[in-house]
Amino acid sequence: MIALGQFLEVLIGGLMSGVLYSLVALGFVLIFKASGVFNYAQGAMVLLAGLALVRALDLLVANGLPLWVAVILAIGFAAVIMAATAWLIERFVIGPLVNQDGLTLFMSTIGVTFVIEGAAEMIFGSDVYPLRLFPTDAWFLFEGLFPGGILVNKLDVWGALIAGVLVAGLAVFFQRTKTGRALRAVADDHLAAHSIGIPISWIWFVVWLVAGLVALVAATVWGTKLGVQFSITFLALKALPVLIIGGLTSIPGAIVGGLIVGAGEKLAEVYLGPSIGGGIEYWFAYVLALAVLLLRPQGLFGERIIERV
Amino acid sequence: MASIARRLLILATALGGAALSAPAAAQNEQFIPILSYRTGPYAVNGAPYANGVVDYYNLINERDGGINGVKILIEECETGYATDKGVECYERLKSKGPTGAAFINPLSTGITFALTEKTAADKIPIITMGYGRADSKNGAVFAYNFPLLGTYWSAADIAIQHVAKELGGFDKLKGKKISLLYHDSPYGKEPIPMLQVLAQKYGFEFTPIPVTHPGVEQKSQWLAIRQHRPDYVLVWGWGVMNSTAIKEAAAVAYPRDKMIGVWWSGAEPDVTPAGDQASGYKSLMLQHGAGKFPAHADIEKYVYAKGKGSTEPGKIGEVLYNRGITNAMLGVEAIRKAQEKFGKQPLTGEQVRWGLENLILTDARIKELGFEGMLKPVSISCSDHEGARYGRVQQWDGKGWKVISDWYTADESLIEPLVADVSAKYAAEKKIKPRDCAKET
Amino acid sequence: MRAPNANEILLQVEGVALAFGGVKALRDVSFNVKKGEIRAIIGPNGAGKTSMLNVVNGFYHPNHGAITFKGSTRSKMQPFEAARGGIARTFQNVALFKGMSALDNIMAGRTLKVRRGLLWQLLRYGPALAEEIEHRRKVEEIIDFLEIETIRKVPVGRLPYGLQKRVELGRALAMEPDLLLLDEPMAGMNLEEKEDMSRFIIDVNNHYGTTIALIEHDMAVVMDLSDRVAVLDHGVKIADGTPDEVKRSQAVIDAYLGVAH
Amino acid sequence: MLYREAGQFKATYAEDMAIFPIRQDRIALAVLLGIAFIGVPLLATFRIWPFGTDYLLWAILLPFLILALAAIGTNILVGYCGQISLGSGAFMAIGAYSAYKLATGVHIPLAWLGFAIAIPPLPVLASILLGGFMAAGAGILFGIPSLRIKGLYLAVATLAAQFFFDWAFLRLPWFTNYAPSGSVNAPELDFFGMVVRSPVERYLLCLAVVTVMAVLAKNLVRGNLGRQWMAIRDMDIAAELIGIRPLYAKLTAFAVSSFIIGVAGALWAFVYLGSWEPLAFSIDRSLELLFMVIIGGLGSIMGSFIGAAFILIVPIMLNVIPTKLGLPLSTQTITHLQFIIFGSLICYLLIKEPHGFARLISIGKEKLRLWPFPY
Repeated sequence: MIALGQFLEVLIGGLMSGVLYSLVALGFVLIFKASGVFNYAQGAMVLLAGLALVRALDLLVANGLPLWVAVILAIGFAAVIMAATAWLIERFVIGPLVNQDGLTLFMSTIGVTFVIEGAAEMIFGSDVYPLRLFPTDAWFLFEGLFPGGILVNKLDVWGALIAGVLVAGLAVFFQRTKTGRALRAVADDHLAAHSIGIPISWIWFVVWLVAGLVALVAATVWGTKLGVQFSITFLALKALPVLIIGGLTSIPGAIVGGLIVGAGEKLAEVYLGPSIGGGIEYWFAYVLALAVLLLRPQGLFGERIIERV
Repeated sequence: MASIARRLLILATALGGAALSAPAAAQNEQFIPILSYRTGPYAVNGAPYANGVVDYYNLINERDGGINGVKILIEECETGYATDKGVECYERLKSKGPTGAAFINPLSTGITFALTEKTAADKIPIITMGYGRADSKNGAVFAYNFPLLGTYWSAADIAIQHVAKELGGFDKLKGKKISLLYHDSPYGKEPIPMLQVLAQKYGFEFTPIPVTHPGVEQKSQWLAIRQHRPDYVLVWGWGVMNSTAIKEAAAVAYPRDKMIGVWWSGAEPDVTPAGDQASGYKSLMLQHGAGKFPAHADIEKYVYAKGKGSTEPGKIGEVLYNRGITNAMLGVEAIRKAQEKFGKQPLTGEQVRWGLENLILTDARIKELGFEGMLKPVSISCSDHEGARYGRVQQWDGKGWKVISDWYTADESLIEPLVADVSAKYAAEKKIKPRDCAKET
Repeated sequence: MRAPNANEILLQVEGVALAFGGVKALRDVSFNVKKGEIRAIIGPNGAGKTSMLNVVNGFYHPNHGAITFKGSTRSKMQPFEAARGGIARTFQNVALFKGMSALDNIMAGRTLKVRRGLLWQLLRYGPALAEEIEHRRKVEEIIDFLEIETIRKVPVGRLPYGLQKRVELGRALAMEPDLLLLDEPMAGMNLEEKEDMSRFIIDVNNHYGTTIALIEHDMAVVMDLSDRVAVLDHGVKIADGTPDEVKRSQAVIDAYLGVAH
Repeated sequence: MLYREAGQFKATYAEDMAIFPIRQDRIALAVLLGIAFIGVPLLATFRIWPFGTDYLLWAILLPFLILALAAIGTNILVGYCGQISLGSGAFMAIGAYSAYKLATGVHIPLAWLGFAIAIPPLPVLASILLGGFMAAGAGILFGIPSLRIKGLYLAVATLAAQFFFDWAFLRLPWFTNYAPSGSVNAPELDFFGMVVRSPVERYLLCLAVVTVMAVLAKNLVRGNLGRQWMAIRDMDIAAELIGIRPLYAKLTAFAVSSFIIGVAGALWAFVYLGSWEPLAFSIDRSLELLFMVIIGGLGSIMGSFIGAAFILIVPIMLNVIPTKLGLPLSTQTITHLQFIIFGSLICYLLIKEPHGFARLISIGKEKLRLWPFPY
């Protein structure tokens, strides 16, 4: 019974942290889906959004505003910063690079990563800034059934809820709004988007903006978890296997991929780790991704790659 | 190939090539490079430390006009805690100033490992106060390494001493479970051999738990800890890893007062992100803790009042800031000592090395320097490059660090055999003939 | 060499069927190619011509049927095995290596003839260099033959379409194939280019004695060129014979005029 | 000297196939090699400007040479064969740790078989080369997925290699000869009795290795194998139809690339760092190498050198210049600025010339050939 309780605890914890990775992976998927850009800068965008949010929040609270007003204003400020970032990236990097191959675009986003990291830290500071938007303690469930109960972190639950709302919101955006539909059109064919009368640069701006807002949402959760600081950028590397397992173009895939990676790596670390030295979760997620790719080269939910002559 | 180069060199001298080399600048300045990291994942901890170092050198220049009239010239180089950039910085700065670098202080165990051989070849001492390679305590083999005030082996021993005291005696350690949560790098791995020795001696069960750099993801480690239920968790973290460890501990309801961090896991940036959850968390002290002492008053008067301070005045007296000024002070005193022998002029690294190896700071001298209460006496010698191995334990009460223990002294009888063993291996590998410390003066 | 050897069959396609999901691209198609002839397969768009070529050189695996090439029968194989067997081809939409020069593209066609392995190529000395020069000499012959001397060092991505088609033909010739498959060699060309290409095809057949099977959409071009013509429509062979016979076939006329079946 | 090829006729194919068919290029190369092999060591030995200190040799030229070699390896895989790899750092690590194990003696106890594999310590040169072969083996293993996985999916899949080997060398004490800290020391660089110690000697050693391997790599890429790789890169289906086996072409590319990267890794560890830990070969190194080949020029050996120089030197310059100019900026600001400028520079270069410096140079040469006439 203890063993089962512990297993469930690790499994639930893993699934939950997987969803937190999905929050970052979602931003990747949005951009890749619409513009074929593999955006390495997503992690840096989370840092930027988090810094903008927490610095504005601290400033407003220090000036005596009630917390809820300050939070709303600070989120608004961070959203504006993300919009400006999206505009700059579209205008000066992705726009001029249209029609280049995927590798060039990918490398350009690494360039963007450097710029964002440097600028964000220069403007907002490079200290660690605590953010407390959500509770971070834990529930202990089924204490009668399992000794010690099953631990579930409240922040994880919040993260999962937010991810659910986010995915639902994105679904509505893509299905119901004109811009959303245009985004889907552009994903299939750049010329088609032209023909429905929406400028491609506007569409890309919107995509980067939406990805920036997703980064902001991720920043609220991850900022609460870690404190807003440089290390948040490392999340990009944790999100990659999630992305690959789910498929680069699938929003539900990002969530399912997150669940698989989270549960897989935590279970591996706790049950396999001690016998081979521990610290295996980093590569385990990638090996998992590699295994999935060998079975389905386009990821679980990705669009099938068809070859023609 | 060596002989060819040497022959060419002789030829060069014969041809009067020496005349071509630039004449040594006659400036009366002692150059000290500062390898720091104010950006990247570890900036949070690197910056306050560097601020302390810079402020103390400025204090010496502003208050005393230098060390016996020899002005200190500093240049900072950003390493980002990356080994290759550290090496580049070292190469860039090692021969600056009229006499080259007085010593180097990399603030990274990884860079220390990479530079150990180079600094010995360049005859520049490498000061690693409270970090670096533990075996370099043995000055006979590591002539240029100075792991001042405490190595990780000393730290491990002190931590176990404190655990024993809390439990009520060394005999109570038997059968207890002690885990080490460590940064998976040379830094985090250093204490392991010592803890294994201690585990064997006292009969506790020791479990090392690695955390992958930079340490943002520790859920599985803490779930494992929750299931394993160790009596104590030692934390050997740096940067974001420390605060994340405390938060995850809170999440799994592991008592914070059963966690003991090393002295690099016990500063303000390690606890403040965790807020109230950090209350009760303990850490070792590299002798000093937080707080202001007479030296700080001088810094505020001579440096900050003139607008030359490098941080916000509110951060003066934080743990890592204090470590920075302590580190800078030891360097300055070593130069002062060396000046006694080599004259009041800019000195070479080799000369400063002599100063370090013969540095003795008595209580009286420490008081004179304004460090009374921060530091116990230091006495460095050829066979002991550590100079002192004292430590205390402090606890975070939610607002500040409180010293909760008396002074501990690391047990040399345990550490010495390990030092002798590992440093002998290094000497054999590198074909170094250990000096005979009896003949050194 | 223009007279085909009526007795020797180089390629025999027997009852081949191919389906993608529910779409039947080929239904029970049989035909043969005799050694030394120019054989055409024609048909309107979507008749299954390209699929037929893809089956022959192993890119598609047929659901039914067998292919006999140079006496050995098989139902499927990998493309490079077909190449090794002596089948070369060109593509409807030129499939050159865009980042390489015309010369390198054609030199790449010599891959199967290269004997010296990695270590020799690494040294590029003695026998390895001699071999490389020998291949270069062969390739230069082809370049002369196709009259593309002036563009040999130009990256093919920068060449006009007509020249790209020629380079592609050169690459196929460099393989010294027994059977050369040409997929719409004249598609998208103007009249002059078409005439040039026709001349090259006949010259190849004459000069190297290469057996050629070509697909064309445009009937007129093919009729002057080929010895025998097979006609596909909706994946079924509806006629086969000399150009004159085919021209008179009612089924062919219906297919091309679009009469409902 | 005018840059003209008029009057330079090639009588044989061999002449036309030379690496530098134009005489002026050959002269320039000879001058460059002369400076590198004779000029630099002389200046450094006599400590003449700019070699008054070891800085230029130790901190610029040595890492430049080794990283250029690793960039050549990366370029063979990414630039010539079109297989995007983010695992170059791992293959450097394999080269380094294999060489270390071989140079210090290998002992694998196979208790259940009743015997042990024991290899006595090998000479340094043999260790370095065998380190390359071990990397090549690992490259082949991790190259197998490339037969099924393509493009950016493959790139992420290669990260599996990166993170796995990062972990293995950190966690499995056998690789580090049970060093307590996990940091290992290079053996003495003894080459047939000559011990390489000083910066000049280290520089010459690396220069020799890099020159030889660059020439060999150039031979491969302009030979048939190179054409096979490029064919796979440009259109893998068409390549198959002219008889190129994707399995052979891709795996040779992985093997050759990993061999070169492995040797570079061994040099990086033995000659440059002297003492290292897995962090020296992290994902950052992989990205850095990828930048070098893209900025330098995909599919260009010379581009690898230019890219390496650019990526290595520009950040250092950005860091040093403000200090030299005496700008009143804090170290922190300088570093942040360095990030911003470097990132912008990369984006700018990618936009201006997505094919890298190599293409810029060839365009420049074409213009120079016609100069002073516009066309």
